[in-house]
Amino acid sequence: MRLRTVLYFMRQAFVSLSRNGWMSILSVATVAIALFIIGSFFLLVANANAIASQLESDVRIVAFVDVSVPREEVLEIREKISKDIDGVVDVQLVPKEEGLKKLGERFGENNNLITALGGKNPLPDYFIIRAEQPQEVKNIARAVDGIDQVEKVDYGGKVIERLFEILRWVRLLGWAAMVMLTGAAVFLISVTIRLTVYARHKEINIMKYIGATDWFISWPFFLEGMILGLIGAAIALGTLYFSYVSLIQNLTLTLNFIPFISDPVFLGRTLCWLLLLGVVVGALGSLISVRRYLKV
Amino acid sequence: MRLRTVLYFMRQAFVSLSRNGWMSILSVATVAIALFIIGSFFLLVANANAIASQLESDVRIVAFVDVSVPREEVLEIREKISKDIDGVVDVQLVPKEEGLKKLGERFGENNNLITALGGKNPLPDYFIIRAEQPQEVKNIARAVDGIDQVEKVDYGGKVIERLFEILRWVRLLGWAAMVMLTGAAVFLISVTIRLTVYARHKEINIMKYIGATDWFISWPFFLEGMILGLIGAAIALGTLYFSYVSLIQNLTLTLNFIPFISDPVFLGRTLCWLLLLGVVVGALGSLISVRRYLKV
Amino acid sequence: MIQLFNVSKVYSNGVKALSDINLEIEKGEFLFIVGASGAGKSSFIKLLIRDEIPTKGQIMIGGRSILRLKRSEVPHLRRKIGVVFQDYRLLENRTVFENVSFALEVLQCPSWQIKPRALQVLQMVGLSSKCDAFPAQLSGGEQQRVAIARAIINTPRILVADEPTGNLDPDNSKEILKILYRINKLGTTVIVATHDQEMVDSIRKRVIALEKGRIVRDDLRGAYRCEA
Amino acid sequence: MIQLFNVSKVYSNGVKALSDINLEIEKGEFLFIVGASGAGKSSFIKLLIRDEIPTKGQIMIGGRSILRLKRSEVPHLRRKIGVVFQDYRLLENRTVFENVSFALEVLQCPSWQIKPRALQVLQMVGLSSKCDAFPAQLSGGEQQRVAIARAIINTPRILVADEPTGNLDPDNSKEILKILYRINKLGTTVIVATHDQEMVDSIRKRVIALEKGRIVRDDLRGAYRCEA
Ligand SMILES: Nc1ncnc2c1ncn2[C@@H]1O[C@H](COP(=O)(O)OP(=O)(O)OP(=O)(O)O)[C@@H](O)[C@H]1O
Ligand SMILES: Nc1ncnc2c1ncn2[C@@H]1O[C@H](COP(=O)(O)OP(=O)(O)OP(=O)(O)O)[C@@H](O)[C@H]1O
Ligand SMILES: [Mg+2]
Ligand SMILES: [Mg+2]
Repeated sequence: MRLRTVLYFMRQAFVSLSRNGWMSILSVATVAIALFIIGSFFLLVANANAIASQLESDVRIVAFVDVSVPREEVLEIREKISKDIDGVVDVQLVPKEEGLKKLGERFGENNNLITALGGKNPLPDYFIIRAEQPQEVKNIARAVDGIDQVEKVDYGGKVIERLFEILRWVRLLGWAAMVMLTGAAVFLISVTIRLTVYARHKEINIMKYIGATDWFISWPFFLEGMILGLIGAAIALGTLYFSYVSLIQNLTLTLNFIPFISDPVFLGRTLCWLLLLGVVVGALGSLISVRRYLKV
Repeated sequence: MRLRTVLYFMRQAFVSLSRNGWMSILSVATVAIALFIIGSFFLLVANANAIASQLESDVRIVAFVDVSVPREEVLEIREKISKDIDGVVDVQLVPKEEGLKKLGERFGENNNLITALGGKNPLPDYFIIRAEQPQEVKNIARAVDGIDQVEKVDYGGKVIERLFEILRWVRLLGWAAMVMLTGAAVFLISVTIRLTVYARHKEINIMKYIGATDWFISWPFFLEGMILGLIGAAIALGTLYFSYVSLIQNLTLTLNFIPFISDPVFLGRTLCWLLLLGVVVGALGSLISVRRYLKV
Repeated sequence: MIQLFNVSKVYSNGVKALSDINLEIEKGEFLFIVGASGAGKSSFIKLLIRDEIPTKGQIMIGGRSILRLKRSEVPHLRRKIGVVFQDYRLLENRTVFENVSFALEVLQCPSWQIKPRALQVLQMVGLSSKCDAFPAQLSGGEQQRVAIARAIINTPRILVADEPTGNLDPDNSKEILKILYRINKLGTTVIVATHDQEMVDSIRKRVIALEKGRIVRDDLRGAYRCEA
Repeated sequence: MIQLFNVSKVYSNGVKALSDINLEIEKGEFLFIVGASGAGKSSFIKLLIRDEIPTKGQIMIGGRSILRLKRSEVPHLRRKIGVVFQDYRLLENRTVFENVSFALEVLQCPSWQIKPRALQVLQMVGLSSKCDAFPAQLSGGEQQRVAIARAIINTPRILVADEPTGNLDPDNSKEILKILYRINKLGTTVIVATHDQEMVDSIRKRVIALEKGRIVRDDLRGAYRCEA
């Protein structure tokens, strides 16, 4: 393609954008809205995922050792758990003394629990075990329970299973919604573009009658769609970025315990993908719509 | 308006829908997609709200009575709390005997706790108080703490405040998103309709040149928009209804502890509103777009 | 019936289409407007049907100023005037029959009146066989005749035809002229803008010649060319 | 140069527009096609530029069958043929200048060649002052002349004009005929479908008369009417 032709196409694209003023504006707005919706939903799902992972990683197993087992043996068991059982990240020992102290605290400061117990501590030592993967919790619990000296294993059981169930669904539905929304947005953008092209289908026909080749007619539309997509995406992403950042700032003030995503690399990559999506949908949408009217 | 005119308009609307075949299909699809998105988001928010309310209503205050207070006085305090303090729904007494039993259970079945304690129970009686409104929990806790015989009040404090904070944001963002999505959907539908009307703006002009009044031109478009909106909404709502019902059925299998909304009255009302929204946006969108081209 | 006082029209891009037109057209008159391409014939017609508003001057039809009409009154003005547009202005999405009957639909005529009348005018212009065709399926001359049929269907009080025979062969043109003449005989004021020398010369009627937006000739029994 | 063998065209709605056309047009010929409204003149022209495909028969241009052209070759055929469409087919979103120069843009001419040439042809048809107007801002005759300017700008080997003077006054028509004649003298084959009796009769060239889709007359130095 000659430079002169490229320049001609570029000029045509811009001239056409400005002469079809309000239509261009509507198309840009459609692209912007669609991408903004996809983008916010993507960030929502990403954050939900991040929070979910964090919750999952908090999963612990509590294993009570038989009251009669001496402290040295307890320490050995600890070694055994952290070495022999797969997927264990960390084993923490809570000695019975500490357990009693905590129990005492629960009854208020001026309690007479220890005196009441006659100086004898009825509580067992216990371990707090952290698993690498939440899915491994069940297996680890079973393995720990298999150790002779361990009297009872507690790992949240039902609650954790519920949590996993919820998380599984949240992810599934989140991704399903993402895919659907993206599909819908692409469809809506392409409808808008198709209709704007339709409004000019007579022009396209006339060009063909004058001897213009398909690609000669298509290129300015292609560029036009690309510019539309680019502008729409830029608006969407600018808005999205600033509203997300300020929202996160507000949220972390009050919800500082939740780990919201504010990684600039992740955000940058997300925005780039959305920009690309906008440009590609705009350009291809235009091109495909034009092709429909080239058959004369 | 004469019957004959009404019939003429109806016929024109249907003829025009079929002659503008693919455009009608695109418009219907746009309406359907937009309403499906609004609808699913509305159901999401409604369910989140319902779950949140349920969580909130679970909020309890635990008040420990001084160990030395005799049982009769404890019962009097219970009366006082449930009568004199505003917002209290229910006060449940957990006697010290029961507390000891629970503690014993915690140490395993074959424990020797009671023996170890020498038959003397060091635990206090305590109340479990349920508040009517989660916001009242703090005030109730303070009031209960003000009672002389109450030694200590426990109400989840930080955790509950966090929960409230999260719920407040979820609701705020949920509604903001709802409003935005509805706005966006209405905009997208009206863009589509505007473009389809634009494709026929010459027809509208010509009708005016032949002496047709504004309302004579507008009515068939109005009806057409209404039919488009109706069909689109019907498709959206049918899809939404069946996918929601089957989703809920699947979810309740695994997540039966979450109270999903399956109230047919609520669902019916929601779907009716969405249908109305579709019809109104379709009809008004058409009408407004036509009006733009009537000025000749 | 129609009076123009000092009418001028300057388009928004600065083109002066009409300057200082003073004209009176009697009820029942048959009037030709002739002039070179771009002389202002169509602009004159556009002013009559309030398609364009004059930059200056006053236009009265039936004793009423059409410039002072409210928006809602414009359709009623246009129903009184049957117009054959130079570019036909047919409804592309409607068949020939629907296009022609549309002018009666807007009057909310009962349909038992519309159908026979539409078939009658289509017969007059020789298009009975094309009832169900869409405009895009017609030849240029056929489209023009549909436009003529539509303009005369409701026997308007004023009939304005802009170049009604531009795409018609001499025989068809004569046929159309006969129709216009017959309608005129029934009392309709007929105004025809045309380049068709033969047509103008064949019936000696009033001829107004425009040149660069000005009236340069107004002969009561005139010809296409100046006969000086 | 152009040969038609047994060409028939039946439109999808069953209308027989052309039947059994056999015709040979020499390089450099000047040919009128006459006939009543709906006789099939435009259909004939549409077949030549492959706007429509004949139902039967064969069409050769320059020794090649245009029916066997690949989709991608059609534009090259059309560039060789300058066409004035009966309905002008101007690009509404482009100015007069852009409309005219478009025929050179598709050939990817350098712009220093396009501009003077476009101004030159606009001068020829008398529209130098309307360069920046959009088609909607032109009178009917002016639009027609833009269409003519566009058809002749790239001095095509074949020039086809469908009713090129339908909206032009006799003086402008004569001017256009002169232009067509001059182009013909330079070697271009010119085919004009027309109703303009005066034009056909003023230069005695080959005349083909169509009637209901059939050739009923083919005179080498003919007139609009049969001279028997
Ligand atoms: N909408 C418009 N905007 C700007 N200029 C216009 C517009 N319509 C017409 N003109 C210009 O006004 C002048 C008169 O135009 P008009 O259409 O009245 O001519 P006409 O006599 O009908 O010519 P023709 O016989 O070619 O149809 C022309 O120079 C034309 O370019
Ligand atoms: N696309 C089409 N579909 C169906 N019928 C058509 C189509 N185009 C033309 N016709 C019919 O074919 C016949 C010939 O049409 P054509 O346009 O060739 O006539 P013409 O000689 O150009 O007439 P005119 O002088 O009025 O332009 C007419 O009866 C017309 O109604
Ligand atoms: Mg005119
Ligand atoms: Mg024709």
